[in-house]
Amino acid sequence: MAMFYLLLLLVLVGIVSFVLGPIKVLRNIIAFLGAVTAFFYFLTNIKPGLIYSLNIRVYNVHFEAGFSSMFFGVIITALFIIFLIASFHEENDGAYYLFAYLTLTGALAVLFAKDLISFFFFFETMSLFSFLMVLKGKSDTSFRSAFKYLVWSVFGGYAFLMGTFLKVYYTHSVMIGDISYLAGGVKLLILILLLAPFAVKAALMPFHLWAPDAYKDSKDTFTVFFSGGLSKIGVFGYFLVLFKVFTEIAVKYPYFLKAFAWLGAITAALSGIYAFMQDDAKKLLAYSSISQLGYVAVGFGIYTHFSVVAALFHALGHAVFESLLFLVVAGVYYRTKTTDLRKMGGLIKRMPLSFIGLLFGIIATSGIPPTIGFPSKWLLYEALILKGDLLLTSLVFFASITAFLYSYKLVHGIFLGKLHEEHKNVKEAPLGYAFGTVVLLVPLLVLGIIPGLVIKPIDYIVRFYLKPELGYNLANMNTPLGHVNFPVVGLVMGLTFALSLFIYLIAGKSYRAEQTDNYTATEAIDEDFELHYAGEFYGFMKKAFGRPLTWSFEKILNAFLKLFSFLGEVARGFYMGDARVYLFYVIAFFALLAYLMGGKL
Amino acid sequence: MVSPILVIALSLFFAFVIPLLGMVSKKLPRLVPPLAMLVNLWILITNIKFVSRGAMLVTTAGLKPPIAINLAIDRFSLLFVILIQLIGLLLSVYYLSQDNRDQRFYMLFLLNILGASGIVMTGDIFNSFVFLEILEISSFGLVASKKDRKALEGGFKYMVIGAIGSSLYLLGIIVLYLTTGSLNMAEIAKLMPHIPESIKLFAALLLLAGIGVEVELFPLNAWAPDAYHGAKDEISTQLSSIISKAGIYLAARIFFTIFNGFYALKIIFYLGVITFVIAELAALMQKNVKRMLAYSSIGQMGLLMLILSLVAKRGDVFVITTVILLALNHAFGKGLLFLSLGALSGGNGEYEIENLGGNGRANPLAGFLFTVGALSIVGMPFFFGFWSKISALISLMKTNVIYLIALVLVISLVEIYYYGNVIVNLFRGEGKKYGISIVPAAVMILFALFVIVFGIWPHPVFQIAQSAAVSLIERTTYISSIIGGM
Amino acid sequence: MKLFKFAQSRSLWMMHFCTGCGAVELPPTMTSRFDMERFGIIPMATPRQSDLLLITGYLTVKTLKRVVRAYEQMPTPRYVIGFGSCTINGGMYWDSYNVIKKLELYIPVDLYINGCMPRPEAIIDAFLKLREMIDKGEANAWKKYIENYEWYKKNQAEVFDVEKWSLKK
Amino acid sequence: MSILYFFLYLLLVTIIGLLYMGAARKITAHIQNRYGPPVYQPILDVLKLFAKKDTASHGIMHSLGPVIAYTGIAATLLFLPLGNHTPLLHFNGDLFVVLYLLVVGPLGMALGAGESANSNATIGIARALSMMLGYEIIFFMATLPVFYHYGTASIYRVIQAQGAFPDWAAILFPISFIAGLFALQGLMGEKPFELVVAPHEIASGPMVEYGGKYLGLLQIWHAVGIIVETGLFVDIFFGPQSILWFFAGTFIVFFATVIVNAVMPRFRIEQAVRFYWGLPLLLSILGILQVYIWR
Repeated sequence: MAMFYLLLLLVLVGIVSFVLGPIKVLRNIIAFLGAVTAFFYFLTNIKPGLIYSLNIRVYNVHFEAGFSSMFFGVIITALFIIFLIASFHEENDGAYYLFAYLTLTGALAVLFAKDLISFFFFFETMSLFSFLMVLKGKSDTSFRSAFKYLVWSVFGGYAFLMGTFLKVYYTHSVMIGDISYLAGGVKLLILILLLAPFAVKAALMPFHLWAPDAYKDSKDTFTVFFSGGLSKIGVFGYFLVLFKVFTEIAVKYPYFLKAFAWLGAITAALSGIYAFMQDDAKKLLAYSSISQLGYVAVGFGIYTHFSVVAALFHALGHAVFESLLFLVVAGVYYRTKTTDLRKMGGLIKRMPLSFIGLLFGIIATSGIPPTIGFPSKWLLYEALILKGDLLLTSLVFFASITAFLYSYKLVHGIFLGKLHEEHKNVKEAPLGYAFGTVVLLVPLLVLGIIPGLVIKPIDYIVRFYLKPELGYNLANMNTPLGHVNFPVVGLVMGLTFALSLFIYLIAGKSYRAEQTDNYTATEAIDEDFELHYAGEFYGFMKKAFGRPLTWSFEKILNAFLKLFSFLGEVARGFYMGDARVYLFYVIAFFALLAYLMGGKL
Repeated sequence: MVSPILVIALSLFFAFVIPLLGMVSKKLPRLVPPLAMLVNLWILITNIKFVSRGAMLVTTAGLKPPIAINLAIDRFSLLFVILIQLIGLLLSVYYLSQDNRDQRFYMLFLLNILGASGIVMTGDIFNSFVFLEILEISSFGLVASKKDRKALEGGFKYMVIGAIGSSLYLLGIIVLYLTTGSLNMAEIAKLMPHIPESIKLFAALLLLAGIGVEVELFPLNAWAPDAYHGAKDEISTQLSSIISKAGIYLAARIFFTIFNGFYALKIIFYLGVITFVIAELAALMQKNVKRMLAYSSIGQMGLLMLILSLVAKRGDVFVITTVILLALNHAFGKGLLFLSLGALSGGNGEYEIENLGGNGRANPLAGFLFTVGALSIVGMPFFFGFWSKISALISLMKTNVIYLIALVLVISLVEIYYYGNVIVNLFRGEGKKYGISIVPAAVMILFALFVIVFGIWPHPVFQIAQSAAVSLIERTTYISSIIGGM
Repeated sequence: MKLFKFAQSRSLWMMHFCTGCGAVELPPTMTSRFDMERFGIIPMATPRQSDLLLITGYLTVKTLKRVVRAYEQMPTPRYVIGFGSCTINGGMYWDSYNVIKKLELYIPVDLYINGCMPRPEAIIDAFLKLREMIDKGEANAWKKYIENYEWYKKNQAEVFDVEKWSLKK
Repeated sequence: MSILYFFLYLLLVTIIGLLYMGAARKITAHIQNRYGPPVYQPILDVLKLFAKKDTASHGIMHSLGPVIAYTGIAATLLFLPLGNHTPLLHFNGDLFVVLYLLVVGPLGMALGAGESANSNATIGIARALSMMLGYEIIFFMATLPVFYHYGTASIYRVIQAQGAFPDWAAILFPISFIAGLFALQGLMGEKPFELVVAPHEIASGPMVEYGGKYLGLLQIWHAVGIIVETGLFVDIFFGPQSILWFFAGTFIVFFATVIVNAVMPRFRIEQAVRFYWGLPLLLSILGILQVYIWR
């Protein structure tokens, strides 16, 4: 019952804040309280193994809370609160919050759904309302991207539905259950069909085409939840399908898993490259988000105990640092009204807190200790080498190098470099954003230094399905290959930092130089001189990559669209609007029937 | 009890009263149709409890069938006739708001509803032909009533093809009469086993021609786009929500009750698939929203017919229930779409997408209603369309045509594509603002309410549809209840 | 402290400001024939990194301001060597209308190398002299610049727009 | 106590690294038929730099950049076994810890150089990061077969698993070894890959705005960097060595890079990256195939 109450509560809060639309303050308070209540209700009342089935006469909706749904549910709900608090600074109407709440409802319901039909129902709900959220985005292009997003996610949903019907047809059960005992290749078909929507949600190539635009054009604060939270549904789906629906995949289709891992690695690498080619902060982050989710796919593809642990941990990490980055960029946009890296720069002096947030965000994105990004990367590499797929390992490593490139481009474009004239007197991002930044910084560092805190629950999720190999306690992690003591790593870094700081302090003093006091071949420059090097940042890499950079999945998609429009033209050809031709149709119709039935007449 | 025959009689009476009232005052005629519908609905609703499992027999001229003409009303037909009258009522209320129509229009409208209800209620196959004629001729008039080039063109095409169709339909009836010597559906159905295959087939095809025009089956539906496009928005609503529903009923009645799931249904199956695919693909390429809606409703009818034809494979209650659900969703959703499109385009014939750009933002209510209708038609959750589409897929699965599920889903994606495109364009940029008066708004909201309320709580509709379906499936009961034991 | 002084004198990073023809004498000084790197002297790319400003040749109005800017960008302690007679009295351009005759008026100079051109031996000799001066603690021209800042600015102001070209500290 | 040990250790390695730099200058000078500076010259430079009175700083990040850089390399050093000699922490981290800590240095310098709004600095950083796409991946791929072969990711265990001279990883995996040498040249930032600090082109790139103590910190960062990078290479490929032989090994490797550096011109950046994606990549892939065949 608790789950049903939770969903009901969310829907009601959404409706109330819709009704209170014009009364801003009251609406915001209600919305905020609703989210917080939901969060704590979730934490307190919903326990793993909770079962509830809602009979709407026509159909029985089955709910079940598992460890995985708990894990992802907490992430999603927490991120929702952060998004909500920040979003109060924007100009939003009541409908915006209604849609937001219904999106969250759909997402949580998907986590709880126990049978495929209601899973589909809630998945479609989530897609529909998040589509409306994107539709209410900030720019005029948001319509186009929202449309793209809708079509893609509905495509995924329908693929899922097809898979559902196939499963029901062959196993005579609509519940989420094993299909691996089925004979023949149909189970592979079902597997792929069931995976499709999650590949779309987690933006696995080639299903990622909607993501950059949708992330870019949705409202900045919503992107925090959109990229950090909703993509987790995709990860949850991977887990669901690979472990609950197709239990014996490692035995039956190891090559499918291999392909899946490779797909993930390619996603990580390619979108990493696309990321550092972008000049728009949000688009860059969108690609980086896709790239990070690629690692998750790799983790699932390897399908060993600690690779999956790594994948889930990385999903959590992605939720933390990607949301942090998007939140900071949202705050910057709120102040400077631009996300174009070429138009910003030098904001570190104006928005120090945001800078710190972004700094740690990118450190985690690049997987550098002691942040949350490191343990998952470490585990993933161990798993890869143990699996022995060295080329895949190298590809993943390549992807993680691209992370350095786009991370630095981001931080430099926004915060470093020369401060622009028009940004001379921007202020620090407002309270809502600052709150989110600080809150997200805590797990980012704590879980980076003491990952054991969440490794334990994640291990509970995984060890039920896979033979536990990973040895861990609060501080250490042991794999057959190696061992890391994360607190020590953090400690050493702190220690050496103290040392170098000491050297720095005892050495001679320094003075603060103006930005115009700069080595420009001893040329005197004035304030508005353009020193900021941000456009074409990695321009020379275009030359390095050459033609392959211009290849894209868009072209394949466009070919499909062309095919369909051709068919459409053909179909329209029948209705050319001439009555005589229509008469001819009727006669031809009868001629045909007479011919076909000729034998019988 | 009040005899349902009055439904027909009263409608006729009201239709002839209209011109007289027209002499008295210009305002009066438009009050008549709502009144008539109300009375009819009251009559029908009083009759609901008398319609038990079999068919309720209403004889005329005091003679028993098979000799006499009679109405045979079972739950199935009752459902349809109530649906028709209800939408008729809503539309006639809609007409209240707009004057500058001459009284003949209201006559035609009444006759149209009369024809539809007649088709649904009659138990006599020749009568069904008569009512079909009434229906079609009045529809030609209605379509052409806009009196501009497009409307006349559409009306003309409809008339040409409709005339051919109905004459073939008559031919089919004659064939059946020659072989069975009876015009009573039940009687014919009873004698069906004794008719030689070839004759059966011949008759079935001829009848199919007549019905195919109404239900917009592929080669016979060429009139539809022009007619829908040319006609006024509310007339398009009428075409899609009333006339095609009568066609559906007739198809079910004739091919299931009379021909007993005869394999001519296989032809309908293929035609349905072809219609579905071609129409939806044609809609994909449409830049003109109203034509797009026309194609989409053809496609929906195709889906309906192919689901209906599945009865041949397996006389299943669920399949018929699905047919009814789809019909309801189409009636309300598509009607809503046409009406709100009218509101969005401000009555003037600007249906091009770029002309409509931003109108949804300019007139929020109409935009919202259009969105609701579209989402229901494409079968999004929380709308009635979801349930009808899911049950369509389920009935496809039950009848072991899995590959069709894939087809239907792909085509649904196409639907999402073009409807989504329209919706997105409606809310993009700044558009022209048109006022919308209270009455049409109320009517549209009623349409929308049906879609949303039963989308969230579909159970009652399911129950009704099921009971109706049961009474169609049990054809022996139907026959015996009309002409006693067999 | 002594050690630091030793280090300062032994490692001079040079920024040679090649205004005039004098620059042609530096390549032989750096390369294998004379090899000034023996004395720990290497050319540097930016004034930030260098200790020693080498003014090779005559200065015009146009170049002087840049020299001053470069000089002010160098971290202290910093040394200046005037190279060739042009820096002393304008040399062969003594009567030109836009050549700076006396470098001292604008930036403090630790020592001059006489001649036109001075040979590489002379340059290296100058370096060694500078090294001695640093050891003895005599090379304090940079302190002079800080003490009589206004006076230097005044002289510079007669030649170019000080506001635009000098740095604010 | 152990903290003091760390500091001395760090100091020692820093000085050795500086001496390596001096040696490099000496070697280069001799190749160019000069005497060159005394070997201890870099130490004097560093002392001088730290003695500078007032150096320009463009803000907090600009000042902290070199500090973070030195932090990163020092932390790396503490996790890296020097041949048989193992610091206290070697067992707490393995290859990936070292690899990721190695990145902290460049990142810190990049952040610092970035804040000085100098295009030259930023261009240098952009080059440095792009170069990583070249050599870093090659270095990784070259070392992978070794770790895979000995079935561990811990550098210490890889060292111990190798034996005396004949069964060094360098002998077992010659192809990977060569690829690793290619990568090392870029890792050390020597010519022909000296694109980051290209004094004649972008005025010593990231260091353009750094003088005085900042430059000093960057100098000792580079000094320790030499030891760490060559040391990592020697550890992985030359197996267990006594501390002296270890330094001998590092010096030999370093010597090779210096000689190449002395006689080479410089690539353009995209040429450099493309070079790495050519022959070295092929070699490292061959090395991986080799270890597969061995299994």
